[in-house]
Amino acid sequence: MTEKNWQPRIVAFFCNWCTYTAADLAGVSRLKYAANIRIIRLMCSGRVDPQFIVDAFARGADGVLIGGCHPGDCHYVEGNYKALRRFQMLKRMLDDMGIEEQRLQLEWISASEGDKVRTVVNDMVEKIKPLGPLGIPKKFEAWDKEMAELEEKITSSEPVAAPA
Amino acid sequence: MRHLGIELTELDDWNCCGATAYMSVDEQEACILAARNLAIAEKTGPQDLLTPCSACYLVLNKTKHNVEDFPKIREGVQRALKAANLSYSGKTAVRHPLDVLFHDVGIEAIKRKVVRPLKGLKVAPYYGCQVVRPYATFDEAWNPTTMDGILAALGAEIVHYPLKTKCCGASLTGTVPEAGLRMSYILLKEAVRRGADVISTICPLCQFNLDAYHDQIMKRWEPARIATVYFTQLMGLAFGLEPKQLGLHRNFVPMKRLPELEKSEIRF
Amino acid sequence: MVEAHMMKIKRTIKYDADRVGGFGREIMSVAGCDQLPSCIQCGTCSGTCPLTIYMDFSPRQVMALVRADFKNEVLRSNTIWLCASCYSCTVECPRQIRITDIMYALKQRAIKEQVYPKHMPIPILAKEFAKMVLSKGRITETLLVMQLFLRANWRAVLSSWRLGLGLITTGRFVIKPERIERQAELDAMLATITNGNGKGKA
Amino acid sequence: MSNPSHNGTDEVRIGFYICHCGHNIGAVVDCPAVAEYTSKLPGVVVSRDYKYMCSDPGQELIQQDIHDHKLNRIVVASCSPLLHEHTFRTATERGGLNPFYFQMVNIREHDSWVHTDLIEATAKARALAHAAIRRVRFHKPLETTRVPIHPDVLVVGGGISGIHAALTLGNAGKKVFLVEREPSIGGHMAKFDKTFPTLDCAACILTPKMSAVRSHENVTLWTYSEVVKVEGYVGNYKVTVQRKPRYVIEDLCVGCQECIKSCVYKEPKFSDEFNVGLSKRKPIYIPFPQAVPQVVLIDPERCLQVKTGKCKKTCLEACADRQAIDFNQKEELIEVKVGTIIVATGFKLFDAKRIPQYGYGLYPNVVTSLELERLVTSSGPTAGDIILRDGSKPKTAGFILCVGSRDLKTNRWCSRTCCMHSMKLAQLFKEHTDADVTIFYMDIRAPGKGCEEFYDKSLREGIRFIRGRVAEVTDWALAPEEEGKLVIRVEDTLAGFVRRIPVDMIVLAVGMEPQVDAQEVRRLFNMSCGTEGWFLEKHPKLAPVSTFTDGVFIAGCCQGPKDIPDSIAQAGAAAAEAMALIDRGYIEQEPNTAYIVEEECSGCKSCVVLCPYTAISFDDAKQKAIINEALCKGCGTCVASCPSGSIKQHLFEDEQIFSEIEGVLAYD
Repeated sequence: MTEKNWQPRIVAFFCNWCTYTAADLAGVSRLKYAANIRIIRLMCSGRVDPQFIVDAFARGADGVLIGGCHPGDCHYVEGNYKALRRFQMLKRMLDDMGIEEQRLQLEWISASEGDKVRTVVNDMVEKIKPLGPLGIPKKFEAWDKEMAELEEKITSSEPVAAPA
Repeated sequence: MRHLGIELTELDDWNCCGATAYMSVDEQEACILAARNLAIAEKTGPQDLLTPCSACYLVLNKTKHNVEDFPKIREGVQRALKAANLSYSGKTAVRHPLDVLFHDVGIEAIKRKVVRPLKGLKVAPYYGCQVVRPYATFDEAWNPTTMDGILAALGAEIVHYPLKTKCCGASLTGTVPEAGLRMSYILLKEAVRRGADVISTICPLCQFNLDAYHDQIMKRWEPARIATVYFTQLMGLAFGLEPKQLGLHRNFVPMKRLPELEKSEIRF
Repeated sequence: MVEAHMMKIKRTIKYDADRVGGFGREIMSVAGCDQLPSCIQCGTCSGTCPLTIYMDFSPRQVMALVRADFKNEVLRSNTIWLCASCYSCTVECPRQIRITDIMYALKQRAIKEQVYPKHMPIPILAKEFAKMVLSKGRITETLLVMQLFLRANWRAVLSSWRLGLGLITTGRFVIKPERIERQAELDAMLATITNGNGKGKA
Repeated sequence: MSNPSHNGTDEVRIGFYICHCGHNIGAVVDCPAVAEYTSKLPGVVVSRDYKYMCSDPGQELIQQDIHDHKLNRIVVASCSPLLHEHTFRTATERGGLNPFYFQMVNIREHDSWVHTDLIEATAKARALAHAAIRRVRFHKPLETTRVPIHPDVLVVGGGISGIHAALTLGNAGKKVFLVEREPSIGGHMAKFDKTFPTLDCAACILTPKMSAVRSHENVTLWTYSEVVKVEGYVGNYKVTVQRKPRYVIEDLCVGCQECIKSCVYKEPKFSDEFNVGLSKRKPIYIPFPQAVPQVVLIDPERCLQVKTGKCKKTCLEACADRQAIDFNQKEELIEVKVGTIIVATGFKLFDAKRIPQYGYGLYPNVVTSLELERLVTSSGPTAGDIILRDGSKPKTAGFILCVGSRDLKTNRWCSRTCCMHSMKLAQLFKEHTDADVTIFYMDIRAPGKGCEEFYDKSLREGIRFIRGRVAEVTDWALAPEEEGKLVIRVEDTLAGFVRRIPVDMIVLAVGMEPQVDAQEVRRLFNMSCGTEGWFLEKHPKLAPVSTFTDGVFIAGCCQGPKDIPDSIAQAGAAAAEAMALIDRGYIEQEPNTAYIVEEECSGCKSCVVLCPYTAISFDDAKQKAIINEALCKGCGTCVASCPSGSIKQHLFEDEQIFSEIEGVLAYD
């Protein structure tokens, strides 16, 4: 892949009930959006382990998108709030690691918002394009040690979530 | 305006906004013309740009929207402004006096200033087209009521006037008089039929159009003699200002005399 | 037979060759005109328009003609010039088609291609207005009206003389031309775009 | 018996299948190229592309390959797993493997339908296939669990849909709780005079159903009540119903209405809801003569006794025998257990005041279609006389269609029934008054059975049709014949000119919209709404009365505008869906529960508070967390937050997801 026709690679974690269904709806409605996104289905955005995100970046993702139900609409009552909390924590950490904030995005998309899937994906691709490739795997050698430390850090800094 | 504690400054070296005619020739140039005014206003300081005319209000607002919505127009405008060492960020709000008087000054403050209530004066509130359509955010497009509120606060009686947002045809009276004048005629006739003493407008061009062409209308159809004034003129009257200060003597069709005014022997 | 030969008839059926392919798409690509494809020909625009009584095609028909690429019919119609920009149609349209903007796009196109109806003074007013703004930055209504009437319909000048006199005596019309101070600034601004049609001539 | 899935070895043998789905996938994704690519991936033994994988031959292909090639993992790249995962799991099982050795790749909804570039779409299909092939390696054999289903059903909404659903279930021997917010059941249909296109009397067909549902041994009817809380899940819902006080004891009232006669208000004074404000009622009233139940109620906002405590209480005297009136009645909360729920909460009519151009609320002779419906009904406020506000008979009338519908400024959808409803009213109008009736329409939509014929009948009966959306209704006259009339300004788009048409009465065919509280109801039952606010069905074609929440079904206009036959068809379908669950007796639960690897648990307790279903408890003796898998719903929140990584989730194991991440990023 040459620099000229470089396309950002985005890994998406979508919850089964709202956002994954919305992406299905976008398909049924034949909405067209950028092909840069690869969707991984989880039951709930609350299942998104920060390690998944770090791993995605480490394996060459230029962006990670998390999709969940709107606040108050979670199929599992409040999994999306937990996703939000982790997302904010992780964002700070990625910032420390020099990963631009545009590369990690959390969106609430309900089952009926097929069109939102389209706009969110297109916007994200447009935002990431000017940033260029993140290219972590290339720098992997240098990062290797750091990653190991990081994972340890993540594991140890996991907050004890208070009841919501 | 000073009467109500609003400070006005004339825009430095303003240029014509281009009105509806320029949009017919070239939209990009029209936007540049209007944007120059917006940019000058922005340079002058943090304030709203007040325009009493419907067409200016529309064109300036349209330019604001176009600059926001369409990248091509935005680029053209920015380039042009740069050539004159100006810039426009979109901060300046374009406002109409009706908006300012109703929302910033407020009905209560207006009521307090009334020294000569317009009791017994039946007013047809006429909003015309371009203030309420399509960009107005301060009132409803179909059934605006802000001026009704102000006029009622002055003590006037509001006539139900279903033509309040119809077009007066001003942009056609000069060119296709048959069409333009007929529109004005319908407005005047309906106001007379509904027993109004005066039509109150929010646009100087509407005012001019309904006022100045009366002779020609009479010649074509029938007399529909009713005065048309800009709404602030009525406010001035109620606030006790002299008709001459308000320019009422410049009207073609004189306004019905107010009993109050007759007593004080003010002539206009 | 002879009579039939004399009768002048107008062809009303349209052939595909009467259309100008791509015209509709060009108009729809003008800023603000992109909603036109969803027109359902309901006629709200015509019904709400205060000027339909004078129009050769109703606004709804203009929308249909544009969409069907009938360029010559649309640009020659008086409809686009009778539009007084009151925006009733735009506000009322159930499909949020900005009909007034489409009328503007059509007017611009007609002026550019010089195909407007010959005895309609409106396009001339628009051009004169634009020229005056370009050269002076402001409008002096008296001069504009004079120029307009002289060009389009000099008889009208005579019929309107009473009004003009009245305006001047009431102090509402000025004969001294107004202009802005920094004309050069405006010229420089407009020089930045090359597609201006007034600048070169003014 | 040997485990067939392992074929005696631990070697992973994957079969990969990519479906063309006719042109749906095949036109955008180069399926043979993807199959070629995957055939070289580690573990892949068979890699094929096929026209329709979900067809019988497609499924048999999988079974045959499992047998011939000793496959122990299956991956199918086709449509959304929400559509066909079950199909292929079953095929996998029929081939002799545990169904959970299957993984699905969505290359239709998420790829070929949303992308146009053949190269990009094919690359994406390769990446997604690669991810699944990596993932399936880590799949484990799992068993579904069975959860019993409570046989009782809750039906919410007592309009024609709710009534029909309740009766259908009741007749099948199921216990039903029917909850209605208003004091009587019957909904909108009870207000109609006749129904199109047959012109049969609405009351004659509805009233028997209303009393049948009331007296049905299996149906418990709660009117003037609302569902306020829903807990649990399919098969085991716990529902709380709030019963508002009527100030009349339902079981004691016989509906003699003596109390109404004796009320201190001698004349009816308050706007009557049932007659949409066209008549008056007293503070103590019965909603309408055929109301079910035949029980009076007291309007607490109007009754002097309830409001001020100062009244002669003449009603009490009138009911001295039965003592049915109780001013101290309080609201009551009832809790019931049900296994399934049918939501049939109906619609709301568009508020005509939102289009001021049509003058509703300004000109008294502009009425809505429902108001006219009450006027033509013989049991209505005018006993069937269509009259103007001044009491005279209208000689001309105009019907304006699509009021609030098909308009981006209000509601963009077609309300489906207004064309036919207006034609019916126009025919009745003509029959009652012999007036000159004109219908202003944009398009006549009459696709229902007998509806086009009804349109033809309207035309032949002399109803005029003008094609054009009315621009405005006004009272300003331009011509002598317009004086004193309402003038309709419209472009007659077929004749090609604008017309001004003076009429005496204008009827606005107001469209349907979602109920005001649709969003709250949606949350209550954990359903989804479309962008317009109608409740969203699980699949627009294949699951029209199911929702995304198992065990909750929808029927009637709460799902979208529809006429009476369609509403009843949906109600029947929803009842059948509920019965299908009940009669099977159990549901199979996706085995995606979380479990704890005890030796790795550090006993930090952070998971315990996270679980929304209190499925996690803490064993103090062992100092370990314990997950009750029967309570676990499989969200995975605890898995993501376990600091020691000792909680795992079936079907969504960490290594499965990591391999998926690796796969989607390995497509160059």
